[in-house]
Amino acid sequence: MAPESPFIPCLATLKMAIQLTPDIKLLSVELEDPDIRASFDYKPGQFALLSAFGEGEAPFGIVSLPQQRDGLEFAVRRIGTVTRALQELEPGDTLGVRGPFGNWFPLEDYEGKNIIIIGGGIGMAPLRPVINRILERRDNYQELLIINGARTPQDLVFQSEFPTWTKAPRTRLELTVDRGDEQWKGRVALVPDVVKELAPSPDNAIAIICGPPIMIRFTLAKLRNLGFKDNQIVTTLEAKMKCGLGKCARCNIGEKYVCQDGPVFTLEQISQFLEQP
Amino acid sequence: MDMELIQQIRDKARNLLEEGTVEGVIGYERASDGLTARPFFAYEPAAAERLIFDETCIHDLVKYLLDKKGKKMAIVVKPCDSRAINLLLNEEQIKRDKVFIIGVSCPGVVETSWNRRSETLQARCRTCQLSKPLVYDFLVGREVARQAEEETYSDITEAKAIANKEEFWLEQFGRCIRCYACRQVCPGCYCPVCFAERLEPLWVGIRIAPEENRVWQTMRTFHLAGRCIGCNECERVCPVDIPLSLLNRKLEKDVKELFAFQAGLDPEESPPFATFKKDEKLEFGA
Amino acid sequence: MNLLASKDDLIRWLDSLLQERIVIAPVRVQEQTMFQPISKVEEIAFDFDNTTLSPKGWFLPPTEALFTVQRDDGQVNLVPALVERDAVVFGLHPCDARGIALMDSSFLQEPSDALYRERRSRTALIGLACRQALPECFCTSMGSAPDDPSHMDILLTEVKDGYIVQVVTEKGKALVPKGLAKYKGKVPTPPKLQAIPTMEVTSAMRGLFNDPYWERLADRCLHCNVCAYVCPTCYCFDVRDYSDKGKVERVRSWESCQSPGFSLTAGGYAPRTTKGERLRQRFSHKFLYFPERFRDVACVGCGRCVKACPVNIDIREVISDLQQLTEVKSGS
Amino acid sequence: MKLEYQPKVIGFLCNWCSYAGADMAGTSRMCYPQNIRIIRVPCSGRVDPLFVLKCFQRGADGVLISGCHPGDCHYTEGNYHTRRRFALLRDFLDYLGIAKERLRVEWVSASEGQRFAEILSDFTTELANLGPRSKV
Repeated sequence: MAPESPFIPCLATLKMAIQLTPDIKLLSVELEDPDIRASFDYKPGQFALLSAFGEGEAPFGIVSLPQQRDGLEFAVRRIGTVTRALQELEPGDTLGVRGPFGNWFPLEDYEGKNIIIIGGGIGMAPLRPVINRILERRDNYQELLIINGARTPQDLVFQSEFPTWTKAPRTRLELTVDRGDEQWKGRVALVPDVVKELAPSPDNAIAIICGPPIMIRFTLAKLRNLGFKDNQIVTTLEAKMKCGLGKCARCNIGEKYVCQDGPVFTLEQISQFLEQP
Repeated sequence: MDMELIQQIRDKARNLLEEGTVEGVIGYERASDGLTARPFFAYEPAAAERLIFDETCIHDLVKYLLDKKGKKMAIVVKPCDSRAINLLLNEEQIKRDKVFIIGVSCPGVVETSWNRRSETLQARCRTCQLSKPLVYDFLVGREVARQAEEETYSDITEAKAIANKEEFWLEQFGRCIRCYACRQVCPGCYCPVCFAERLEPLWVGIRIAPEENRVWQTMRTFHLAGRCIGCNECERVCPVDIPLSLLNRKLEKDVKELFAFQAGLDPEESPPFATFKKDEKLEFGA
Repeated sequence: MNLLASKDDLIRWLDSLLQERIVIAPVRVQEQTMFQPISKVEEIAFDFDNTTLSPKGWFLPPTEALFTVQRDDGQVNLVPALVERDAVVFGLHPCDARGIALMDSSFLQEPSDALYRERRSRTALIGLACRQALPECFCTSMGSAPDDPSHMDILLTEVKDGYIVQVVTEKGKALVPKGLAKYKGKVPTPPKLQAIPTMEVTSAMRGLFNDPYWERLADRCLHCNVCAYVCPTCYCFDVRDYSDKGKVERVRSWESCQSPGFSLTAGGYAPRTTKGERLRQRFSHKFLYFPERFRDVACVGCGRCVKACPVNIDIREVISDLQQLTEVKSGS
Repeated sequence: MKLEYQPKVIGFLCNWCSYAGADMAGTSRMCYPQNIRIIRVPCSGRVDPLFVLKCFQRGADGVLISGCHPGDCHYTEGNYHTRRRFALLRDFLDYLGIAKERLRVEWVSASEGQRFAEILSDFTTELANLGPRSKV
């Protein structure tokens, strides 16, 4: 008898793949089973495990908005064997989806607050549905400051959405790159330095950060200097994981499992166990 | 236990730590069974009193120097272990001036396991020719005249005569659980990323299965061809008793015969795969 | 009510079990005793102290396929792995059974691990009370005992005339052969074990998370995976796809937190880079993370890691070190 | 030559000599067994013993490593290393139960198309005589 295994992914079809940056593709994925598709409830911040059959499985944040069920979107950066195989899929090809897993950004709790969103590189991906959800309900929030950094201008993700973001009321988008090029007229600075320079006020504010560990580390320090309390700083963490079910026991930050208790944490929840503070 | 020898080690270790000549001393202390020995790191002069040396000090401590690169360390070294020092010096993994070697002339160590010490001298000790370490800064113990047995490699001859060798070895490798203790303990295994952990391409699959294990064990041994210094720590730490010495010693024997080379005897002489002779006659073709 | 099975009864019993089920039992391999599926009762080593590996490998095998990927005309079909036969694990000790119960906490927690659950429900545990306590044993300090029938289906205790058969569960009851005599004699006193203090190990662990103790302890640690693989409660695993000649499987294998690649992400970030951090992870999981989730400390006191560690990292010593350091810290 | 059992051979041929030699055998329309899969490598010294192990693990019956004659290496000395490495590996594999006849190391220059064809015929015959590798 075949037991119903939580390890068996739902089959899905790649609908569309858009090259966002030289190494990041936005995959639009449709679950094959219409019933599962209709019941696939997720919230900004949750993730799923994508399978490229023959290569393996890896976790990715769902970057579309929850109402979008026929085209789940994932931003995949080519970094290893699984991501390469996912990027090589052609529209119409089959892949596997397990999820949604993990917790989400409690955006309702942030209503009435100033929101500062700080993303670096592919770290902007899980923040995209946060931004878009806030813009959908723009009146419920105060000021929105988005700091988006990348290595080079080419590496900035979701560029096609920048005009919408900047046009939204009380919304400011600050772009920065580590290395500019001839066309780049914008800022050339590291994300933590931009945070320091813009010095957002901690009053009635929530800072949401995602990016490479080194960026997170230094940005946390700057935010703390600005007076942000650990419960005002929210991050979404990446960890190697193999099951998404709290069983393979490797994605832990202290006693918290990223796959089940996370990936969204306030700094207060994890600072005790931050292995590289 | 030779208390005089132990006192010499303790005194030296304490002096080195007190003078600040070294940051730490790597030696042996009594294990939790009260019977055998285990590696010990002394950082404070007072900790030197915990150092011991006897015939249960089987571990090759030289591997630990790789974790302490850049720090000046003292280390207790048996004659056999000194070959590992030479190997790592030759391969520029350690710097001579960063290591203070407390050499011990050793009458041989016995077979031990946790809570068990036998009277039987380890096989490698029976054929050991070294009466004192090949390299040291300070020598303790009385230099003993060795009455070494002749190395005949009779175990290798026997293994060669096994009727179905593939079956025999797959059965042995079938027990391997890929705990990698053999690699972790080996002073010659220090690649930053072991081929067994390379993912692109995935050379050794994660299947813990005889065929995959064979790739692992064969390549592990082969990477040590002409580099294995015969400490036999891999076989000792194997939790499932795979006769790894039959692999290492086979290559040791062949390297001796083909290239007249033994690893770790001379820090200046490179292992056979790092060099060649243009006109050598090897088994296939000219 | 206890029954008595003579040695011959037991052999006939095992023989009949072998007709209908897979029987996993201790077998002598070289100088080790290992749990292996047997084909004949004669293969069983009845006189053993402790097996090298725990019987966890039957429920969480070193390697197993989770499913196979089949492709027909571009149509992908995922075929789940099956558990085909009922089984009996014979000869496990009480500490081993407790190890399985601790693994249950994680694997049977919803969403439960299907293969594990299936194997677990189709396997009966016929245990053997310990004849003697080994110097490395400390099960009584970890919630078990040499004669503890908990988590077993049947517990056997060796006596002069054979084995006392203690039926623990309904599952066990169904397996007991008919016609066994009632046992009216005395149940032998279990061997005595030295108790180690285990008070407050969880809070001690929490308080010493950033203590230099871990780097010092890790000095001599080789970072092999021996302790994790011999441990009855270590259950971390790796999952990867394996393809050979067109056949694609998703494979799960044991893995240990001591290996450097354990939590290394594709992007090159590893949360635990030093030896001390990795070693601390092992003990934190056992003494802190596991109890936070599932109440119990993830150690059964079988002593396998104590015996197998090539450099004598003795978990009992770690426990007492943690307590001493905590006392020093709190200034008492 | 018609054999009932067709051994699978993987050939690692160096770019500068042996691959050209094999090419020459082909363009000169010499007959040689077709059961070889050729992998072109920059130098026979590039062949990691791991490649050979992997071939055998994945079901090859024989492995041929072929490079420039000693002294003629495009990179001056690559094949001297090849020679040492595989002299040791052949016997080691034999010791582990993979007959040494299943691993061949040959030197074939770009002009030796005939020699390449002969080596391959000979190797294939030898492997056919050995029979398929036992499935243990």
